[in-house]
Amino acid sequence: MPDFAFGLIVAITLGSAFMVVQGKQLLYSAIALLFTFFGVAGLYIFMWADFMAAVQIVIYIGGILVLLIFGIMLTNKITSVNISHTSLQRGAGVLVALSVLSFLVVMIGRTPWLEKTALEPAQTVDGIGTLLMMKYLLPFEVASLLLLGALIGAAMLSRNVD
Amino acid sequence: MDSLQTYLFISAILFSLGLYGVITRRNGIAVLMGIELILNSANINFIAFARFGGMNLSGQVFALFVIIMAAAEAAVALAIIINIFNNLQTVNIDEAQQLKL
Amino acid sequence: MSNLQSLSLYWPELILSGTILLAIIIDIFSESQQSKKVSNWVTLGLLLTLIAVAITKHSPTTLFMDTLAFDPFASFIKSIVIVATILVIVISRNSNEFKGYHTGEYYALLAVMVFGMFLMASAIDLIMVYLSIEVVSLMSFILAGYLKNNPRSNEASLKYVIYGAFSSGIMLYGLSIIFGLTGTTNYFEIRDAVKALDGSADLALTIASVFVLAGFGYKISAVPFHFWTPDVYEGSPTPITAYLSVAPKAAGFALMIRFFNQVFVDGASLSGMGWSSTVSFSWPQLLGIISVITMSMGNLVAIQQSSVKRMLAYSSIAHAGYMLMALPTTSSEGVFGIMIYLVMYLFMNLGAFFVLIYVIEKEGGETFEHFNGLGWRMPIVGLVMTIFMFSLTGLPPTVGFIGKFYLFAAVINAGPAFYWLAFFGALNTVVSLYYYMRVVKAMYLTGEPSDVIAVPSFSMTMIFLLLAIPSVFFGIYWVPVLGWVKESLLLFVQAL
Amino acid sequence: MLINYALGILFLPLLSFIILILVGKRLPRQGDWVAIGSVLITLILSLAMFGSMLLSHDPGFSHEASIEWMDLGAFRIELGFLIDNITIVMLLVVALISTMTHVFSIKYMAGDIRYSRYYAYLGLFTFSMNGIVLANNLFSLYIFWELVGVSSYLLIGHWFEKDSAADAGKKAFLTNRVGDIGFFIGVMLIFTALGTFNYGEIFQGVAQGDMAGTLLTLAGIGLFMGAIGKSSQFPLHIWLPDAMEGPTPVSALMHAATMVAAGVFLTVRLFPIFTPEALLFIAYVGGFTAIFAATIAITQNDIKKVLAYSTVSQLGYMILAVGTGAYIAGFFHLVTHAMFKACLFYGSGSVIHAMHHALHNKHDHDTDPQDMRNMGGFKSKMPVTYWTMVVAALAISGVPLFSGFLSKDAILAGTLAFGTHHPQHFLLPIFGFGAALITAFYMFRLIFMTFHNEPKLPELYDDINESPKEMTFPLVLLSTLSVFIFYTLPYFNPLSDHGWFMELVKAKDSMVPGNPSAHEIAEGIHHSHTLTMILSTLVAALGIFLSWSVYLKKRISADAWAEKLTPYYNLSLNKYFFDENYDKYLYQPLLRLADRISFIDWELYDKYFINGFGHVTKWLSFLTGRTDYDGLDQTIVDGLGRSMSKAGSTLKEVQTGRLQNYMLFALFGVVIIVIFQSF
Amino acid sequence: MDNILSWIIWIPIIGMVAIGFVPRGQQDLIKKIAAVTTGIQLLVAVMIWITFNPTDGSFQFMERAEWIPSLGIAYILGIDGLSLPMVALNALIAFLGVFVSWNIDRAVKGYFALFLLLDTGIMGVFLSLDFFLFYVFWEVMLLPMYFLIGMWGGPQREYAAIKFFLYTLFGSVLMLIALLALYFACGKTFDMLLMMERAPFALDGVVWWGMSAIKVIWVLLFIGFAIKVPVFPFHTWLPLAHVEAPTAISVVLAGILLKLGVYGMLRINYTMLPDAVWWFAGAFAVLGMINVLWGAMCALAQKDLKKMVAYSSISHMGFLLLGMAAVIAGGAANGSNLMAAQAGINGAVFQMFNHGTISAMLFILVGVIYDQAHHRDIEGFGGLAAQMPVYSGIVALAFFAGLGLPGLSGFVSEAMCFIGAFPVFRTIVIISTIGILLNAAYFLWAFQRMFFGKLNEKYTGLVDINRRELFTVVPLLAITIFLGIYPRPFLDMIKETMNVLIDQVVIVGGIAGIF
Repeated sequence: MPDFAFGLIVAITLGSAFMVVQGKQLLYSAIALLFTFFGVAGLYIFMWADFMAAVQIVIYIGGILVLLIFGIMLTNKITSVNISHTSLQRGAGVLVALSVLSFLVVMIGRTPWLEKTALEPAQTVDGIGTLLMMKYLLPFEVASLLLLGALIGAAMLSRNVD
Repeated sequence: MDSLQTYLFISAILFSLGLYGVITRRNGIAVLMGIELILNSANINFIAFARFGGMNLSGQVFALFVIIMAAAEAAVALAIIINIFNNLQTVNIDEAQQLKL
Repeated sequence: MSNLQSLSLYWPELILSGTILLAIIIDIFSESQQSKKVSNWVTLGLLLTLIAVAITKHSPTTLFMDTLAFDPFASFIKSIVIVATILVIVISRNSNEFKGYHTGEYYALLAVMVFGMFLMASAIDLIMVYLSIEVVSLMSFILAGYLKNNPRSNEASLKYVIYGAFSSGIMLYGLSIIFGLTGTTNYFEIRDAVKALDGSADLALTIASVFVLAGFGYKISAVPFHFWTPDVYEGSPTPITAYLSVAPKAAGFALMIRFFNQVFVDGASLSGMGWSSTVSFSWPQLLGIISVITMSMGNLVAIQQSSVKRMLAYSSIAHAGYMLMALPTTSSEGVFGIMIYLVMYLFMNLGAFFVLIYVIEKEGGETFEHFNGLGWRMPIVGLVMTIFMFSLTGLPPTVGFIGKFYLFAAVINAGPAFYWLAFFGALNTVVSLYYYMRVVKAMYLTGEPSDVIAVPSFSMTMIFLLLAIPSVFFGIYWVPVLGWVKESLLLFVQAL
Repeated sequence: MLINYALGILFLPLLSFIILILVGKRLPRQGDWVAIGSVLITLILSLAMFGSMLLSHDPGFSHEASIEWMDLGAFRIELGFLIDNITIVMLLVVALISTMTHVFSIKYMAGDIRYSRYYAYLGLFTFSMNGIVLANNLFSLYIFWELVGVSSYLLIGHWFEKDSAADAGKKAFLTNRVGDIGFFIGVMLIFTALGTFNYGEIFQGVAQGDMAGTLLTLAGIGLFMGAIGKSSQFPLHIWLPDAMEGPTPVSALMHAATMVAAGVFLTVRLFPIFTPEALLFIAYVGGFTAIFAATIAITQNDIKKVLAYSTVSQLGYMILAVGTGAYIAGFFHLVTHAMFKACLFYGSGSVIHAMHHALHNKHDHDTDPQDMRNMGGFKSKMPVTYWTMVVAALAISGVPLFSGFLSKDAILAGTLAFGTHHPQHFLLPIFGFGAALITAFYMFRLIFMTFHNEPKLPELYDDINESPKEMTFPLVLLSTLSVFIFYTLPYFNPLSDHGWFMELVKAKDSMVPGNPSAHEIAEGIHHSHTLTMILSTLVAALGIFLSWSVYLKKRISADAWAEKLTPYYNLSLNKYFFDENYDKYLYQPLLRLADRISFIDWELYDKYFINGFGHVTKWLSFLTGRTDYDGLDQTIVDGLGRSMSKAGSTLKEVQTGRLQNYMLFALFGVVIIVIFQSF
Repeated sequence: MDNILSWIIWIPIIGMVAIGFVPRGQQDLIKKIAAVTTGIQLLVAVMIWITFNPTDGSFQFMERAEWIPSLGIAYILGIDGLSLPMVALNALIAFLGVFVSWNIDRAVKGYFALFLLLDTGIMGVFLSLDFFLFYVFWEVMLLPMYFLIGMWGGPQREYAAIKFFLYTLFGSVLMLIALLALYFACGKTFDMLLMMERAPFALDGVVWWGMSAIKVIWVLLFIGFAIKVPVFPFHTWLPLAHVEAPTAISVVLAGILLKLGVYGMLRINYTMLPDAVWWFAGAFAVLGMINVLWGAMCALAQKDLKKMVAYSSISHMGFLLLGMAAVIAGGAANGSNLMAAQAGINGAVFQMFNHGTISAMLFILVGVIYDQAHHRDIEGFGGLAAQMPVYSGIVALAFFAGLGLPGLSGFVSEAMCFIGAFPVFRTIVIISTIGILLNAAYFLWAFQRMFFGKLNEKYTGLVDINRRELFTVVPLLAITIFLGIYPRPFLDMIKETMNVLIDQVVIVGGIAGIF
């Protein structure tokens, strides 16, 4: 059963991801992306990362994907039903992507990854929180600065001409 | 089934798909989607390494920062794309080619 | 050091953050469009930060639980960044490219970017590395597209953002591999873990480092990750182009120096003890080849540009190649050479761009034709531009020569295995002469002596002289620079 | 004392040169008196030296003095004088002929636009010639050797408005340089082996065997190359006839009496170091030149050309003498030849002067005043010239009682002795006697054509007048000096080749081990002396007789013979086409080669190779730029077909600034780097 | 009288600054300042010449000041018998050059400022004893040269200027690499005196990629210097640069700049890498031969007088290379023929000086006719000897000097070079002697075509050489004649230094081992 669920999630993730990059219509791509994000969140859960799964859903689906769809809408006339978009240099794309993939596959198989067994924690939030407050305090603060800057910048850019 | 390598393979495929998308898609927003795939694949890696490296939460924190950053980046990128749409009436990246030799 | 203790050494950044926040607030409440107030405040804040950087002295250590290094090297890079930023702010105020835009955010964003570069200069943790690069990148994207009514500026920022996100995505994947191999994000721990790896991890290490290099290389525009550079440089507002060609590059080099000298090397190298690689793949050779390709590509393509701005963009790629030449030597001489070069490059490259800004403003264009006869019409501008061009070529007695001299010295000192690098560097110098001289040729050889002589405004003249005089003076007597760099050549490294 | 004289002799003419070249035009009479004065003093000093030589009566007399010209520690060059009997005799000859020339030129060159410069150059020449004579080492000899060439160049080109004169000057200089290169190589060979330039030290070194065998032979031949050039020996004889473009007094001075004799003088000076092989080479060159030039002289119609080829032939004689070992005989002939040949040239100058005058009066600018076919019957109009020339012609023909007989006889005896001693070299005496026969023939052909018969151009005839005193005085003096008596004193035997000359100027032994000693050579000569006398007298008589019957009595028709022997006649008339062949096979190819090399240098090497680097750089630059922008997309990715069709569209379309290409390339870069690093 | 060498270097800079303050429109004042400056420099040079101690072969008037101590860079000046004649020559040519430039009327201020800067650069190269300083001066020369050719030159001036610049920069960057390699090999010092002591031993036996380090450095340095000489096949910048440059600059180019290459080889290659001299001498000789013949053949084919003179420079430089090759005659392997070594090396230095005066003279004379006729086509003249007697007389002398006529200085040095090289490179020298003939051929031919024959109708209006032009030529002519007649005053000045140099090559190079 978990195997089946895992397989399903993997299938959804990769299948939808394929749709994202291959889909003929932009909106379909966006919707496929939604499934990918969900799939990834599912994988996170399989990897005992409950908090991260939640973050994935909240930020990616709630934030980024919505942003993207807004973007699609803002840059196209609503009336045009199928906002099609074409691709270019596919051959080269396939070539490069496949060669990168093959390297990665070889690498994954061959490399002695650092593996340690651990028990599944009840939850990860307190661990993450501790880390953020202790070891990664500064990155945490920097992230806020980053968001501030991005906010100002994005606002500046999308503000009507002044 | 539930091994590190499995997740890594999934992430590798996702990464390659992302690369493919970034390279081949004409529409700027679609390209951004490809980039999101890449970031997600990296995140899967981090979390997988965290899980199989003895529940090392640093990986999850890393992924958290990536997600935050992705959000900020998406916001900026979309602002720029909308700007360019306002000026050029297109979001196809290959049509933005005034700057050249 | 613990987080709380770290604050005592972190007040330059605190001043900077204060500056940013105040700048935003001032901007919100300011009425005028040109926001002189904001720029004044940011300049002041940066000056304060500079002073703070200069007077914060402590033996090299790490801050914030090993996420940042505190050492003179970081302070050095920070100072360069601040100086460059202040100069760019001053020139931005004098540039008419921003007419019609609200520039309050511009200065605030610059300050944020400075903060990002501060982090880049001292990051020793992978998360910090990633975040700092992203901060700088995001701000650059916005600044490159600041002229939002200008399609060229839009296009530059679009290309920049996508290329940047793409590169950092690849880098991120590489970082994840490193994390997977070592289970940590800290440089020193990574180094120790990598040392313990056997040969079977080589492929992973290779892929990881190449992926990481994609991110770093993009920051310093090294081939083959440089492609964004010319387009972005051409489309961006010229002050930003000037800025991008200097400050993030310095920070990028700092990042690379730390990464390669701490992660892949046993750490003894920077104390002049000679080095031994902790990994078996030949990354010095890789960097060497990238360096040669970068400088050659930059120079070769620069030759055929008709726009001086684009030419300078390519030339900045070439200069990155020169600096990269000293990185594989993994010696303190190499780092020393890069540092000296960064200082020298600051003067000459900013100088060249500033003249360009002035010419765009006065002549209405940026091609070589717009420089025709400039030396006769505006003797001062012509003279300083000539100095900058000679300097960029690397001819004595200008700073460019001194910079190159130290780079070559570092390479030669590293032994015969690196001589080919010096040889290519030398050949490239000759090639570069051709296009730099084209500017000089346009300014003096084309065109006739004119009776009407234009003199730039006092402030512009001062800026020019501020850059031109050191460009010559330090070319003749560079002991002050040398002293400063020497003091700063102290990285926090943890030797094995 | 002698050294002071020598200094005076050397530098007075130089002083005159400097004065005249700087301020000559502003002096009264354009300063000719400066030149004449200086050369007169030189003559007096020479005479004084000569007198002291006669009085001291010491054949072995030799006096050397030198200064350190260069001293680098090990490498040193000294310049100095060597004064011995040969020097003194030669100095006297130079001074005498030079003085005569100066005097003769007063009227001959009167009215010339560059009168003072002419005298200046004469001074330069006299200086350099005296330098050659006085030199005690090869280096200083070489210096003056070249300076003589320059003064020759300047004087031949004196009337440079005429292209032929300018050409001739250049030709003389360059042809001489060819010889000089050989000379210089010889000098270097000797210096390398012996470490000195000084004659005495060289002789000593050779005697000690420090230099021997092939090297010495080569050095000897190299040095002799200089003589070939300067003395106009085959195959570098081509310049001398052309040099007749110069003023006739110059021809008399330089191209007959002194400068061209410098080569002979050199071989005489250096005789002790020539190996047998080198000497043989010298002998053949000289002998062949003697007969070869003589055959050309027969057919020439230009009075000066005849004399020029005759000079070449006589110089060949002298060289032949050196080659056969009778080098003192050669030197003797040099002295006697200087007198009568100068006399002949002055005579021809006198004739030309008269012709010129006459033509000028008739406003005839087309007729060649030097062509003998335009002359005839001048005997009565110009008696002094006629008689002096006859004396000189008799002398050169080797008729007894005249000086030429003495010297020629000595040479022929040497040749004959050599021939009998080495029967395989039988050609050498044949060359000698054959040349003697032809010489007599063409000299009298000249006399007869010019002075006898009916005038060819009667309308000019009335205007032909004897030349003024300034011109006839040298003629008289020199023809007087062509009489035997001046050389046989204190003996009065017209058949004796003894006399003060042979007493005082003694042959030195060769320093090359194995060469016959001077005594042995003298013995041989003595044996064949009588036979030679008879033979040479006969030969001379025969030549004169033939000439008499062809040109005066017209018993034999010259034209008919010329008709019969047309090919040979043409060969001779055209100087065996040497100039043409040199031009065709040497100069033109050289110039073409120069053009070709220049073309290669500039149009190929520089344009394509050096600039090629620039082009390659630009091309690379273009290519890099291309790949940077569209590269793979257009060429690899989308295939050739598309790029072909795209190439037709605008350039703008081709050079996209496509972002995604950039990313693709970056990825390719990553892939390549990974492959490169891992495998 | 302390720091006399510094004075002689920096005097022109003072003049340059003074010119900078001259108000616009006062062209005569500018020229006068330049003349006075170079005049003072000439006087200083004369003073040095007089007070120089010829019996001492080492450096004199040494000056030493710290510059960049951490790098081992110091401001060291010194003069010996090798640099003395070059300094004197430079002072003279610069002084005359000002007068040659008198009729410059375009951007006078810039011209003379750059001219004086060039002067300083050249002087600095000859006097610096610190390799870094040497290099800086070496490069500093390029900049004014670029402008002087590019702004005041002929129709193709831009091309000529950039070509010159690229060519020489190519050489100097190679030199820079060699310089750095030597720097590290010699224990991080740029002090040439120390480098001369240490380099021959420090690099002994060092192998880089299968090649001897000494050879590699030698070749790098050689290329750098050979371009300046110029040695075939690095010579093609020269005709172009000469033809396009204004007269005074051609004069400086031919008179001094070409000597820098030779000077560099003797000063650096010969002293620091003496054992490679043995290895390279043969190539020197062969290159010398090619230079002699190639230059002469090209000169023979030229129609442009200036280009012909330019190629003749190439030919003359070939003689010099032969002389330089001769130094190995002093070694035991070649019979310890010290005579030949001395003759060759002294001859080479003497030839440097003589070619400096003679070619300068030739270029000035070309300029004189060009100023009037506005072309330099040899065929386009004819019969000028009658029209311009003084001029043609001087040209004749100059040409004779060029073709190596005894009595003029060129002969002495050429003969010395030949005599020196002969014992070792017999065949090469013999072939090279053809150059003597070819030199005579093109000079005389050109002279004939220009000055002999009927006067070209076009040129009846030409006037003879004027006083100013005479003033520029006569000193050079006087030197040429004087040294041709009595070379000793010159050779005595240099011979001790040359002996030191020969010792360095023969003894030190001999110890360090022959390849």
